[in-house]
Amino acid sequence: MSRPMLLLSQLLVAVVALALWQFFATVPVFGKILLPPFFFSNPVDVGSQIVKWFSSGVIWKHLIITLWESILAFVIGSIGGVLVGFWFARQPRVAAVFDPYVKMVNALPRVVLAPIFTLWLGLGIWSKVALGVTLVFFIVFFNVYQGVKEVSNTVLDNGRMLGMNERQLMRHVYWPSALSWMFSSLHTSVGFAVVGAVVGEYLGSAAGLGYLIQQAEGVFDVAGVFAGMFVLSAFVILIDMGVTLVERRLLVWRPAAAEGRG
Amino acid sequence: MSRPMLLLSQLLVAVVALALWQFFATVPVFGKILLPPFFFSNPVDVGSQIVKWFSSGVIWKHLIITLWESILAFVIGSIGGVLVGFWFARQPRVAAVFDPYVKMVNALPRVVLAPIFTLWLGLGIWSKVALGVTLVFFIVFFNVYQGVKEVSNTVLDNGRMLGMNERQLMRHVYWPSALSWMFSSLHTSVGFAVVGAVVGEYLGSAAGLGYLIQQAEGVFDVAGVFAGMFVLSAFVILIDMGVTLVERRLLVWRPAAAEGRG
Amino acid sequence: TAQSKVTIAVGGGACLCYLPTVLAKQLGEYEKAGVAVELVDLKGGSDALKAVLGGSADVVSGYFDHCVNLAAKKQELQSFVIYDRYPGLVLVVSPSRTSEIKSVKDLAGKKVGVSAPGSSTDFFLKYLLKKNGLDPTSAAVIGVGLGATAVAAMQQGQIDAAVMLDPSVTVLQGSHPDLKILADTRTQKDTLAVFGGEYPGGALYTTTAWINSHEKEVQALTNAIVNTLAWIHSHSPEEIMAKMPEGMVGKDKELYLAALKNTIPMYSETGKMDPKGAEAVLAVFSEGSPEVAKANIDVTKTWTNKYVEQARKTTGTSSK
Amino acid sequence: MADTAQPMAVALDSATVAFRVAGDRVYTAVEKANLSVAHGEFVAIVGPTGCGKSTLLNVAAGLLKPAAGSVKIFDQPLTGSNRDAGYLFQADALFPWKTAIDNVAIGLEIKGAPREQALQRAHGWLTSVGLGAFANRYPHMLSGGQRKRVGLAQVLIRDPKILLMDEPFGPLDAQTRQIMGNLLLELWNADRKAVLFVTHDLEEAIALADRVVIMSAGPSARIIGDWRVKLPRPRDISEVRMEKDFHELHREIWGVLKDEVMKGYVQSTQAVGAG
Amino acid sequence: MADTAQPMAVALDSATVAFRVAGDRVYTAVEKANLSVAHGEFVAIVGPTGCGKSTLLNVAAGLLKPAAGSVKIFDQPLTGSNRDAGYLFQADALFPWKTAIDNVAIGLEIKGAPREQALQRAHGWLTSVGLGAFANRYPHMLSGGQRKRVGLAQVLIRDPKILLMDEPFGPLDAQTRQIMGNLLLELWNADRKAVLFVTHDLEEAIALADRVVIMSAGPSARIIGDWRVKLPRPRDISEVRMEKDFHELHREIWGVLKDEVMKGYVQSTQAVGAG
Ligand SMILES: Nc1ncnc2c1ncn2[C@@H]1O[C@H](COP(=O)(O)OP(=O)(O)OP(=O)(O)O)[C@@H](O)[C@H]1O
Ligand SMILES: Nc1ncnc2c1ncn2[C@@H]1O[C@H](COP(=O)(O)OP(=O)(O)OP(=O)(O)O)[C@@H](O)[C@H]1O
Ligand SMILES: [Mg+2]
Ligand SMILES: [Mg+2]
Repeated sequence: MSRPMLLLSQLLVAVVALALWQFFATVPVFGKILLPPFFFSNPVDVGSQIVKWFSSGVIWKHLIITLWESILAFVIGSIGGVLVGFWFARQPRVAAVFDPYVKMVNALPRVVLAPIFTLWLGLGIWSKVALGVTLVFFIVFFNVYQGVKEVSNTVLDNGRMLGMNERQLMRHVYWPSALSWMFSSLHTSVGFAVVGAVVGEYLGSAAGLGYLIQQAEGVFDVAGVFAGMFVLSAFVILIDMGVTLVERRLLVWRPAAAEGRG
Repeated sequence: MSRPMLLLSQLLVAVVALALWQFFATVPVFGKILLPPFFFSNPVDVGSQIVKWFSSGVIWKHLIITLWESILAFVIGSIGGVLVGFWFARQPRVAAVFDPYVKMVNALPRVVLAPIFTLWLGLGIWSKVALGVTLVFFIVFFNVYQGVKEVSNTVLDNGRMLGMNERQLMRHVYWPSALSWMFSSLHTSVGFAVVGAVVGEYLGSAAGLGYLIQQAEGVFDVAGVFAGMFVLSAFVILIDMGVTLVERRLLVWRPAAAEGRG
Repeated sequence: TAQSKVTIAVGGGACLCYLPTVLAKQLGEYEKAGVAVELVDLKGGSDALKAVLGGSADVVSGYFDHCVNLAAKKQELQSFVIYDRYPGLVLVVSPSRTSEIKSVKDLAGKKVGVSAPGSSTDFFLKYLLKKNGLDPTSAAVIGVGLGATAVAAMQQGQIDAAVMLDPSVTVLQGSHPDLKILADTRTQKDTLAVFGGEYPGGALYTTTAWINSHEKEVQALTNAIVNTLAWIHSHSPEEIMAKMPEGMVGKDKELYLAALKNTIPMYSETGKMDPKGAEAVLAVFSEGSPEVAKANIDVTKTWTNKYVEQARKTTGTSSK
Repeated sequence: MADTAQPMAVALDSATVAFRVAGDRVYTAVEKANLSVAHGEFVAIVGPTGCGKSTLLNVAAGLLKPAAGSVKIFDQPLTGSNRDAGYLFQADALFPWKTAIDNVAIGLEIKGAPREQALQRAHGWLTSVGLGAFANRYPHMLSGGQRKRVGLAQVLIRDPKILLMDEPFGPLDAQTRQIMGNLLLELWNADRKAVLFVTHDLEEAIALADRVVIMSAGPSARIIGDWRVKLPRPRDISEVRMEKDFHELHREIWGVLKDEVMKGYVQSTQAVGAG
Repeated sequence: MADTAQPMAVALDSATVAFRVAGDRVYTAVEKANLSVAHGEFVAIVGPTGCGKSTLLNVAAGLLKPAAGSVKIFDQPLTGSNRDAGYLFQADALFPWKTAIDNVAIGLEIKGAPREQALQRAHGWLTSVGLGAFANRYPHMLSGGQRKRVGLAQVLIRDPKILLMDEPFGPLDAQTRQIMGNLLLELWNADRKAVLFVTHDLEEAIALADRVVIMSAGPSARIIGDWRVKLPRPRDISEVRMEKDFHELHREIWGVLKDEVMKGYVQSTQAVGAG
């Protein structure tokens, strides 16, 4: 599919979705409004809320804080996940011993931990970053851990026979081989970084999109809630495009997908 | 490492961690208690709370509800993730068009969606399951999607030349090839399924561990909160062991990790 | 003079019960009194309290009952200005159960929503049940939060009744004008009927240690709130709404105004604690929590009117 | 070259294959190749390494689309993968998650054969390629030559009308090579398939094939020779090498080939735009 | 067999290698193999497919621990991977994420050579194996034979004291094989390495090696023959085949080998406990 075609189709999907939303939120079907406006608002209201935010400029302050938190959570969580993932994969004993504990920690409801983060990190951005990190870290960690273990035995043996020490194996064999695993987890965790930041703000803050959403929710302003979530999602796409760019650059060596061949 | 050795080391880690916790929660270091009991309780209290729950039997009702929600969320979310992941990977056009939307949805803070789930699914277990599903689904989806795309071109070509149709390719080539990707995501998402269920209960429910935790939190009973989280985590290990069993069974064909060879 | 900076943790800024804290900021009362205040919104009163105990905020703007509750946990907290003289808790019957549930007694064996198990709403319910001769555990308690989840659960009849706060109550009343209300502590009548006196709701409180070491700031905050309360009672609801930040009012201005009108009587005129109210709080919590009942709490230590009295002297506020 | 009255099993008509290498540069691997294999004909392709033999097979298999020229299979233009062909790849292409016997049986199972029967016939085939005792091994537990033979059985069990084989006997010892070669000839004799057979062993090519096609060195490799092998059928591979005609033909082809390889070696070292 | 006064580069002393196959069953691939390669000696291993040649090389490389017996490298027991050896694997083992030239240069970079210099020398090596123009290709853009040659350059550039080569010239045409063979001999002449060379081409083995070792068919393969090749050095591979001694030796070894392969074929089909 050509690039303009693709953009057109994407636009079409958006338009159809919005139209359906508007329809079901305003026109009763079988005497019942399927998406009651009290819970779903409607695209027009949400859109005008977004326009108002941007035209008045109030959104920027909040948006920048949330983006900054998300990016920090994403970067710190990913780096942590990659490092620990590599470490575990290369130290099978450590991994075996700590394996159940990692899984236990991953199952802790982060919402409950919020007061502890506030205690340690205050009410500023860092407690939100921490919340995001606890989500991103595990997603990246599990994938990198598995990715490193998936290295082809022959290629690994070749590295060994070429005289690579552990550090060089890491750089020339494990790292490039685990890259596609890593990037897959990064695509997942971009979203989770944002979720972490917003939920953190939602639980306690003075600014940020989560704060806006919470305020809107408090006065049953559903349009405001949805507007906040939309703005958020749109920016996730931007961060994700950045990840994709890096991915393309680092994975030039891959054969094109099989699709392109038949 | 032999099995008893491993168990011993794991036990040791637990004992050391608990001892440190007990120490820092009771003995002041440089005139300050590092883990203030109001926020961290201490292992002895938490332990006795757990014992009380189990000996009185009150925990079972809550535990079973939460486990059931988690398992449902895990199963539904994983199946959904696998199916959509496969579908996207095999329909590159669909994938290209919907890609940004999937990423947008993944960035929605689930906590904010809770009222909608309540509206649609009521206050019973299904709204919690839904929350868990929205976490599990994306983790599994992104990995399966990538996993299917990672199939070796040669093996895929061989499948084609052997006359496999799309369905057979799926079953004999894509599926087994994407399995290790899938299992990696399952290990991550077991934890998230539980988190989803507990957070759902936390936002509105009549029973479950999340309810217990919230109740404890309401009366500032930190020991209760931690006890709830511990019980939770312990059960996650059990579910994860189940996943590992299935994984071992399905991936018998893999060469042993390179570790075993040097 | 250099302004000192104070962080106030609000236990859910959107609740109308906390309006004076926000309004004071909008009116510039804090600056006038000589403190720079940052308001931080937390999900609920107990989170706000934890933020203060953990040292990341200085003062809680939240329900006074936590001071009593935590006294049982050996945490010394003290309120220094009360801005809600009634708690504003409303026991509402689900629209679909109006015919079945006529009084609190009918709640036995029913599903009743509270904001969260263990919260103030939960204790309020238990107290009401007990007062009406029922076992406090005879109704099944379901946590539904305070916002849209609670409204959805009520509208769909998933719960039979709920303890709610404004603006949720007004929202329900908007779509169900004949909404059955069993107890409405936004009003003086019901509050007196239920508790036998004024019952403190929202207050500024913090640790005794902080109060003792920051007398100047405490006084300034008290002055600001007392002045704001005076301002509220000398202005119309429309004027108050016009001062509130747009985000907090939301798009549905009529709803907000209606809820505000329902709530205004609940704001204190003086900022003073009614000692009987404090006793009532202890009574309510002793009912629901054996731990509180056993703790031998000296409730007079959990509040002080010293600063309010000082404020009234210095600012010579006109309200009576 | 081959007479066109009969439908050709495979017919490449001035097929050009180009690969996109770094950036916009394009490497033309094969240029204007004309190659046709009649029904029941056994054609061997020999050429210097990297000239484009596998590329031609990929084109005939429908896995690679030529940049120019046409591909016809039994007079039908080829779209998608070639359903009439069985392809033994040069690289390892077994399913790593299937045991040897499952790898072989899959070809039948796909066609809907009952599993029991497929397994039974697969076992017969494994025995034919000398691996009856290795039926339950996963590919990573087999040696290079064993894997290749499993691949051979996998292709042959489907009994395709066209056989594309890329160095099928490469990693086998000389003796096993002959056994496998005779097996292939036997099959082919019984039920004349069209075979396109890539090998580096010119003797093997002559011993097996009806025609030997020689390719020039790349880039832009062309087909530079096409010899008909007039040795009598049925042949036994080890015996046919003793015949005089065999040696004459060998010397003739070898003369062309040797020069070509030397040229290729020099060329590929200097070729502009190859990298 | 080889004299033991001098330190042996590689010495396997009754090495037995067993693999765990399904469940508890064990497949003994090689049994009590005694094999030693003196410093500067060129030893070729020939044997039926699946007999255990790659397995022996893996043992000498330290990638596989024998179940019994000892492995000594320059009189030192081998632990971990063999740091003195360069190993050209039978399977494709290039780093797919590195271009051809990076794949070759890495051997020097690991030792700490500056990148510039490593690239320059790598380019020289690529040219020697006839791939100077393919320096910037990733492995998946190369043909089978081209990949093998990149692998060859990757091993040779490190100038290891021991060379382990598993069918290094398998996917190459006859002519390129000779060029590569001569290249190898040249290097080996200049700076006598110990070479352990697996091939299926007996002629190649005799033409290159000082000693030709024959293995029996598996399971429990043993070394059943060890011939010294007394042809004069330096040799040119194509010319040495003309000599009379060459043909005599070839016939002698072939006689042994042929029987062994036939035996192996029958055995492997019936072997109990192999699968
Ligand atoms: N994907 C690709 N991208 C770029 N060039 C390619 C690609 N695949 C093959 N080539 C080039 O095309 C030419 C022909 O490759 P092919 O694999 O057909 O050679 P071959 O004749 O099979 O060689 P060999 O005998 O070594 O297997 C080679 O020079 C190779 O480098
Ligand atoms: N991982 C393994 N598990 C079980 N058996 C194995 C394993 N690796 C090799 N074998 C068996 O050991 C025997 C020797 O294998 P090896 O790869 O050494 O053979 P080879 O002589 O190199 O054969 P070829 O010439 O085909 O490459 C074979 O029968 C093979 O099936
Ligand atoms: Mg090829
Ligand atoms: Mg081998």
